[in-house]
Amino acid sequence: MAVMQGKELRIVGFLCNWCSYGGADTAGVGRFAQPTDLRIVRVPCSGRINPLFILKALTSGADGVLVSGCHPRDCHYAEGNYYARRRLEVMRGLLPVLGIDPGRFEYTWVSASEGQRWQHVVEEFTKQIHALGPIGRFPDAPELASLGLGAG
Amino acid sequence: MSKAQSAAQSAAGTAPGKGPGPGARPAFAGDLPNPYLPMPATVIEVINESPSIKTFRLVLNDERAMRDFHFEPGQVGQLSMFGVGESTFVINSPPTRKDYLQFSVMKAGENTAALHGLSAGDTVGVRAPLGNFFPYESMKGKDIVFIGGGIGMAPLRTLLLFMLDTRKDYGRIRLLYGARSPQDMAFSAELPDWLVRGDLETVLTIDREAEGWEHKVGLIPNVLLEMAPAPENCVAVTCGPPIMIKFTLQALEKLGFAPEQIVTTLEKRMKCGIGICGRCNIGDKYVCVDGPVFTLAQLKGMPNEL
Amino acid sequence: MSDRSFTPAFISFKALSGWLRALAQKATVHAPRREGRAVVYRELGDGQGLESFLRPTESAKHVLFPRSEALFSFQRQGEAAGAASGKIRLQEPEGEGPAIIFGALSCDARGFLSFDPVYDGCGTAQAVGGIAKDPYYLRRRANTSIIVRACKSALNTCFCHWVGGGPASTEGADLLATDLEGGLLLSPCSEAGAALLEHPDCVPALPEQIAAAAALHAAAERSLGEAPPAGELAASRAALLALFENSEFWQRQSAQCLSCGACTYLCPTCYCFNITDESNGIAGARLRSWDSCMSALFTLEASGHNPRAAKAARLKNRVGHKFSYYPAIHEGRFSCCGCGRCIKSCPSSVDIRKIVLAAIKEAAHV
Amino acid sequence: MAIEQELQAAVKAALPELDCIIGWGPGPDALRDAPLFLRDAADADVLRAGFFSVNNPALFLPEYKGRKIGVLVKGCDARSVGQLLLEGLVRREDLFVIGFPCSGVIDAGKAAALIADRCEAGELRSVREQGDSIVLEGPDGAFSLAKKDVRADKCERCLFPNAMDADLFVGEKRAPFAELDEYADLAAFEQAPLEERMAFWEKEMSRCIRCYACRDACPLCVCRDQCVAVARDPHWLSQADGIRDKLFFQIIHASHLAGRCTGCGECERACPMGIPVLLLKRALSRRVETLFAYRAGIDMQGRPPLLTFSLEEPRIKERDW
Amino acid sequence: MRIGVFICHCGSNIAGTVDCAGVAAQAARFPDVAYSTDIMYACAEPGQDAIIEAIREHGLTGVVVASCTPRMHEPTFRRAVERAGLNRYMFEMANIREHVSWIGKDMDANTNKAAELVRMAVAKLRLNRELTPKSFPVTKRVLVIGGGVAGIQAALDAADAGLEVVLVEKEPSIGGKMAKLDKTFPTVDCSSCILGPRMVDVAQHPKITLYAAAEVESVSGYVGNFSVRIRKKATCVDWDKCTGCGLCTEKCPSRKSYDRFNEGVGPTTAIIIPFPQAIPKKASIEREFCRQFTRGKCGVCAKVCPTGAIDYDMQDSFVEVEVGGIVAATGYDLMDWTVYEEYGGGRYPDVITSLQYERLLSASGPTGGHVRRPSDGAEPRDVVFIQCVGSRDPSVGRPYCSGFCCMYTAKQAILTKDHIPDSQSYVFYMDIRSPGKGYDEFTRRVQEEYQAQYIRGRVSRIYPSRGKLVVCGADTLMGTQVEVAADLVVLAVGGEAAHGAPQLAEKLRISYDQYGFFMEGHPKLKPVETNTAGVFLAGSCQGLKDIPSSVAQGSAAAAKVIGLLSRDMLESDPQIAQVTVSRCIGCGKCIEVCPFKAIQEIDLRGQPRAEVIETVCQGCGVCNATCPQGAIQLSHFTDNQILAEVEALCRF
Repeated sequence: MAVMQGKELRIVGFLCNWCSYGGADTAGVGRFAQPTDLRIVRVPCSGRINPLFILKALTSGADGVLVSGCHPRDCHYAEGNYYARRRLEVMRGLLPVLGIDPGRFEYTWVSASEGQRWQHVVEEFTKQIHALGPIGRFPDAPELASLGLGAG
Repeated sequence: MSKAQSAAQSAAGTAPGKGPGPGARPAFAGDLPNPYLPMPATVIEVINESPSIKTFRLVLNDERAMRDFHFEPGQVGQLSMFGVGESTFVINSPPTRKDYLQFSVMKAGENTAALHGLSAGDTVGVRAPLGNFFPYESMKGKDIVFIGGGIGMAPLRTLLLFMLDTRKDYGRIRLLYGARSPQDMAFSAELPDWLVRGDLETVLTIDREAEGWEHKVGLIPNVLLEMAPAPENCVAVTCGPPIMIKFTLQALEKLGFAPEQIVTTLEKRMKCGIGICGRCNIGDKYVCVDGPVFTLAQLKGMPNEL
Repeated sequence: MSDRSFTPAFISFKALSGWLRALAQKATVHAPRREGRAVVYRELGDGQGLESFLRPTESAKHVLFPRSEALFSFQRQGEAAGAASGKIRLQEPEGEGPAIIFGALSCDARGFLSFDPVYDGCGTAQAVGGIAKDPYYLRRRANTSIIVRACKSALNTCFCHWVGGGPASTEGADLLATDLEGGLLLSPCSEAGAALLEHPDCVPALPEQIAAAAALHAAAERSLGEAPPAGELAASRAALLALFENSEFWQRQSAQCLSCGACTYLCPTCYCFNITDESNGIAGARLRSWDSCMSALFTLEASGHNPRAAKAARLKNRVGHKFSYYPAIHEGRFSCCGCGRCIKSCPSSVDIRKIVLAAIKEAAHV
Repeated sequence: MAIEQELQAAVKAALPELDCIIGWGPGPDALRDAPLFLRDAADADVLRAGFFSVNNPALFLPEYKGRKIGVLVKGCDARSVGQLLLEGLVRREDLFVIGFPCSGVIDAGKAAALIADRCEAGELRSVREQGDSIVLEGPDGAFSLAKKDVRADKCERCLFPNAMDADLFVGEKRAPFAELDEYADLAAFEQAPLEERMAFWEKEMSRCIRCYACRDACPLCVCRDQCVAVARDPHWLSQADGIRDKLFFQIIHASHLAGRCTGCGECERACPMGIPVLLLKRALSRRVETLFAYRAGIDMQGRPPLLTFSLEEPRIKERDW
Repeated sequence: MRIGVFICHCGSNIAGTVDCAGVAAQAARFPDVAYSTDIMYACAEPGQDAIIEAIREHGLTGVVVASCTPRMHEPTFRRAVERAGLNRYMFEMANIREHVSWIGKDMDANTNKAAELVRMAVAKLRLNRELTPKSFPVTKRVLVIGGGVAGIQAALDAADAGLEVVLVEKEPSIGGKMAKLDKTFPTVDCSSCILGPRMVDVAQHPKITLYAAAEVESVSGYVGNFSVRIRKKATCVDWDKCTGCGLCTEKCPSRKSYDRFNEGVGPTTAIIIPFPQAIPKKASIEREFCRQFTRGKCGVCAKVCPTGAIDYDMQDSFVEVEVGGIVAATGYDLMDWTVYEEYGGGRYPDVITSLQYERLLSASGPTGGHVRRPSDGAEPRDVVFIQCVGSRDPSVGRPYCSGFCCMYTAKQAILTKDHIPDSQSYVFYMDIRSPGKGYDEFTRRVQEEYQAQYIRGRVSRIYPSRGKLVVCGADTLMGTQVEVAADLVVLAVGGEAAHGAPQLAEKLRISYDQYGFFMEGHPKLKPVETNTAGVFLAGSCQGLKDIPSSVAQGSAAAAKVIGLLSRDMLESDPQIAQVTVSRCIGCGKCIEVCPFKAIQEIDLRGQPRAEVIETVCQGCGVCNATCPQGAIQLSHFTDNQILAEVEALCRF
């Protein structure tokens, strides 16, 4: 969907259900005001996040992608975030070679109790993405782009 | 070049590779019908046949197209879920009953799963009719044995109902229909009628004993050998899963049926349905245009790649 | 086809780009260009760099048969536009304008002759629903002129002469260009080709230029190795059928095959395609895209059954199609133009010539 | 060449115990050998192993799982074998590995560019090795090229020219070529502005014909027929002819090889359109090396780093929010 | 598919900053949406009824509710759609309250964002599949970890309800912190008199198996079927033989051992029975003090033991138990107060903790209940109590209130007067927190009846001077500096999470907060549940609390377990991984990464393939992210579903 012109950029968040999604809820319950750019995709665990989702988002028109999971040791599934940490960290290495600013992707850990931390992360990351501006695009096939099925 | 011309040339034994010459190319008329364009249709009824099979009754949205729609028993159509894809199914209502077009769909892949999500009133696309059909003209005056397994009953239903609608043209008509279990039996609403009507002899069978089952228990080929239809002046029409077909053909040959007396319909992965896209071939035959109906005699003349 | 004979013209290399740019006013001109390690067809830019002969890595088939195209788009309409019960509008894409392929190889032009009968519906001749023609291909086919540039010499992967072609074959061509000193000899092969020469820089060719071209053609012909006798090669039709169940033979032939699609996608005669839908739930398109018979998914049925699950079966079908099944229903013509791209670009050096000859030999042996 | 003859003898000796031996034989044109599947002793006479033996025979091994086969390997091929073993995709007891010292292989594309003004590669009648040079027989006579000018880049970077873990090693082991910064090219590439890097891929991928030779030539692409490239569930890619989807396949390929790619370069060599697809994989290999000090196909004790984890990751510097 | 979309106003909670009707209008044009409306309170009965009615009226096959967080009402709405005849998984939520209306005031941006979240939910729902839970049998046994008062209560309640109970206590005796207390507030009744009988009940209950001096080593399995490995620490005494006669403790020559039970107030022997009412009443050797271990020879206890129970070679041993539910009741520990330099940092012997003071007050303590200060054994006259030591103090990372210090300090001031009638107590406090039943009256009594002097202010310094400790502080009510020359200073040291709590949390796969306290499922609605099914919390491990609250929570946790294990079969969550066998290549990567060993290799016509063990899979999806070809998919969170959400946002 098109972003609000001039107001927002497209930021996609992938949050684990148990910690970070709860942390974002806690931030909401606490009425911790945040920028409106972020859209959150709920996944059970940060370990569920195939790093390719991040690249899919970034090549489909997302200007930034934020991943958040349980703090190391706190994973609801014991180990998911450890795998996530490695995979996300490795995948970030692909961004510069593709010509995507690595600052467009960050990952962090926020627990269900850390509403304020979540607010801080969202503010910082949104600021960071606005500083980078809209992302460059790899062109889509004309047969899709002409139908509005292209990226962005 | 016309078909006649090319045939003539072929007969004259053109050297391999000698083509039509410089600059030659097929003609193009601007108003060429587009064979890839489905006709929008509306689902009027959905029948749950079994946990994995649903039957859909469709009406083409264009009234004239529906009225003029002509097909033969055994021909197939491609059902489109727009945005998902197309798959091929036999039109299993007979041409003699044209209130709707009926397709039975077994859930197997992406498109069939999407089709199973349809409710009455929903829109689908139809490209039909495609392929050849049962040689019912040459079956006139003969006895017919239908042998259907599982979802393979669908194409047989078309011909069966067609023959029942033109009953006087045929001799004795028998049906052997088998499924794994009573729940897997499609067209269950019609079975009581088939079992009692006087112009059809119906035998039902399931693979394994089940509670409340009053019919045969046993694999189709074995039950067929028990039934022992006489091959004289008889045509066997069979369709079902590959393993059943294999043993049914053996059983029929054992009973004395000649390959010319055995008719079956094949299934292949199809995309275009008009003999171009290249995937449904068995040797030089394309199941989508040269089939899906073949006699065993024809199959024996083709490479063994089913 | 016209019986009229055409007058060859000559264009100097200096004037070449101007002529092509003039042609580009009326049609989209595709011409070879070196990019990285490959030579690809691109839409004509400034027309420079075309003085020297380039052998394209890919065939020109994508001009008539794009790697992917929308067969139609669809749009759900009305109040509850999203609902499955909503009305749906289908729209066919608008056809492109005329096109010219400049610098095609003679084998490329002949490649389309394999497409023609299939896309013109000959394959559906027996179908009861009537002959189904492919309007997308046929529209472009009628709209496209092909300027063949004669090969100066053959590569060791070339075998056009096995299958009825040659370095300067005019089959399927509208215009034959031959590299001479200082320019190209342009010999029209069709009305459409002759029309392309209506340009002040296309001057009537001199007899010695025509003779020189003929000599070059002959030299190029000679640079091709010995072809097996035509009769022997025709035995492939029966041989491949005879070997259909010889799995050991096909396993040996396919051992080094990677099952990739380089051969089929570079091939000027491979015409198979896939149809897939893309959609956002409201609007979408049905796409026709190249597919390869070397892919296991090509024949995978929804039930999980796959008649050609093994790569040996797939290679057998590819070779069989080109040298047996296609000829059986298309007047004995092979679905191969001998361009050798499948050999030259095969990452694993599979050589279809060897396979066909081995099949003929093996079948004769049995 | 002496080594070749020794290898032919070794192959003949080993063949009776084996289903077949995978090596190299004459190819369809002079600049490359073709994979050769030896079944009879007679096949051994055409066996080749040298500067033109480019194909990585490790590619074929998983197909033969459960059958005892022999395989000739260069140093880089041996790394692929090692990684396949580590991942349990082939079994050591099924293999008879024959190693030999590799002094690099040709990059046919480099050679083609160097000889472009004389002839095309397909016009060469023959080519042979002569010390540090190769001698080529063209339509207009013979000429020679220095090996170092036509050697594949991966060979210049190679630190493991001698096949490791071979059951039989024929010939003298040799030292790697002068060491250089393995990732200097990548670092240089990343000096360009972001837009240029994006434009680079846009241009390169525009040639892609989606033949998937890159994938099918990769010895570690083990999904084979089940690749997501054309799958609908999961539906990662459309079949449309767009840069985005074509590039995304390369991203998928690179991601699936992260921590597994041995840098054999077959993906890039196989590409008929000459797209430099190895670069993406090397970007991830560099990352894996930096973060986990892990080299695929060398580190036979550890686990592929993305299939495991440690509680503390000393080399991962997480962002401090 | 026919989707119904319901945009909840949540009163003005959402409607205040989101144009709900506008979102509903937009949603009507989303794919497969057949019906769309806004609704005042979706979760209330009329709201749920409206959804059910719409499903029936419009033939809906899937429902999206845009309202609060799915962590709140997803189960509610799933039940609602189920009542209407849909599969409960044909439902999705868009969180437009916590993630939209509550965090921003821009109506346009919020409305747009809400619509996009609905669009995502619709995109996902279109790919939802009906899921059916599988049933599996449960083990009707419960593990209680921690034998403090909360654990004891939970164990007894569960056992009385007929469940088998395994109680694990790391100390040689149960009793926990409460066993160390002299009296309890606000009744000032004897702590061991009320706890003692409950401890005996534990020992004698036929349904309870007690493992003291034991710890949980590892936990595997899942709700209804946990496997627990318990480490029984080597006590060097064979408890089957030990009669608890105490002869060994009398004869032990090593008399300088640290007395853990008595908080180090006096020394003890190396072989101990922690206290006279210990359950089990068995001796154990503390190796770091035992001469047999420190010097290599002694053997006195072995010689005197009448039953030959001493075994110096004893090793830790393990038992495996199968349980259906787990109650964590691991209590708390005191924070290390010596970080406070102003209180002497631990250098002054007469600055002690409140728990040490309990032991001095206790008749069974090392001083026999006579209050004697540690430095010289003298009876103190002026006693200063300092509150909030390590509570409500962000500077030491303890910003929270420990909750019980105000009350026990008041109790200790009363007891001081009872023990030493001519004594004077001074209490430095920040605020008096006494919200419990009878609590505030109690704190008044200590000031009014017992003349304890309450000084509102912080102590800035303590220094010794002529046999006394001079306590300097501010009286913030009077606005003056105060100096008290004290004989004894008692610090009301705050509690912290029990040492080792995070490690246990990791074994139990439950969350803990930044201080190490275990996270409850919901702060209000699930105070004893955790986010891991089958694991419950009781007592201070969840957050500091006093005895009545701990007991109440112990009972509550027991009730939850009893409820859980009252069923013969449990239903497994069907949101688990599924293998498409035809696409699996048997590479085994999923098996390697599964944290639960929930995937096994099977043989399919000679080829290896992966198979998910349905009841073991917990649905994390690590396998899904690992499988290169995506042959293993996490139901309800498939690749295609997540891709659909991403594409709905980014592409369409």
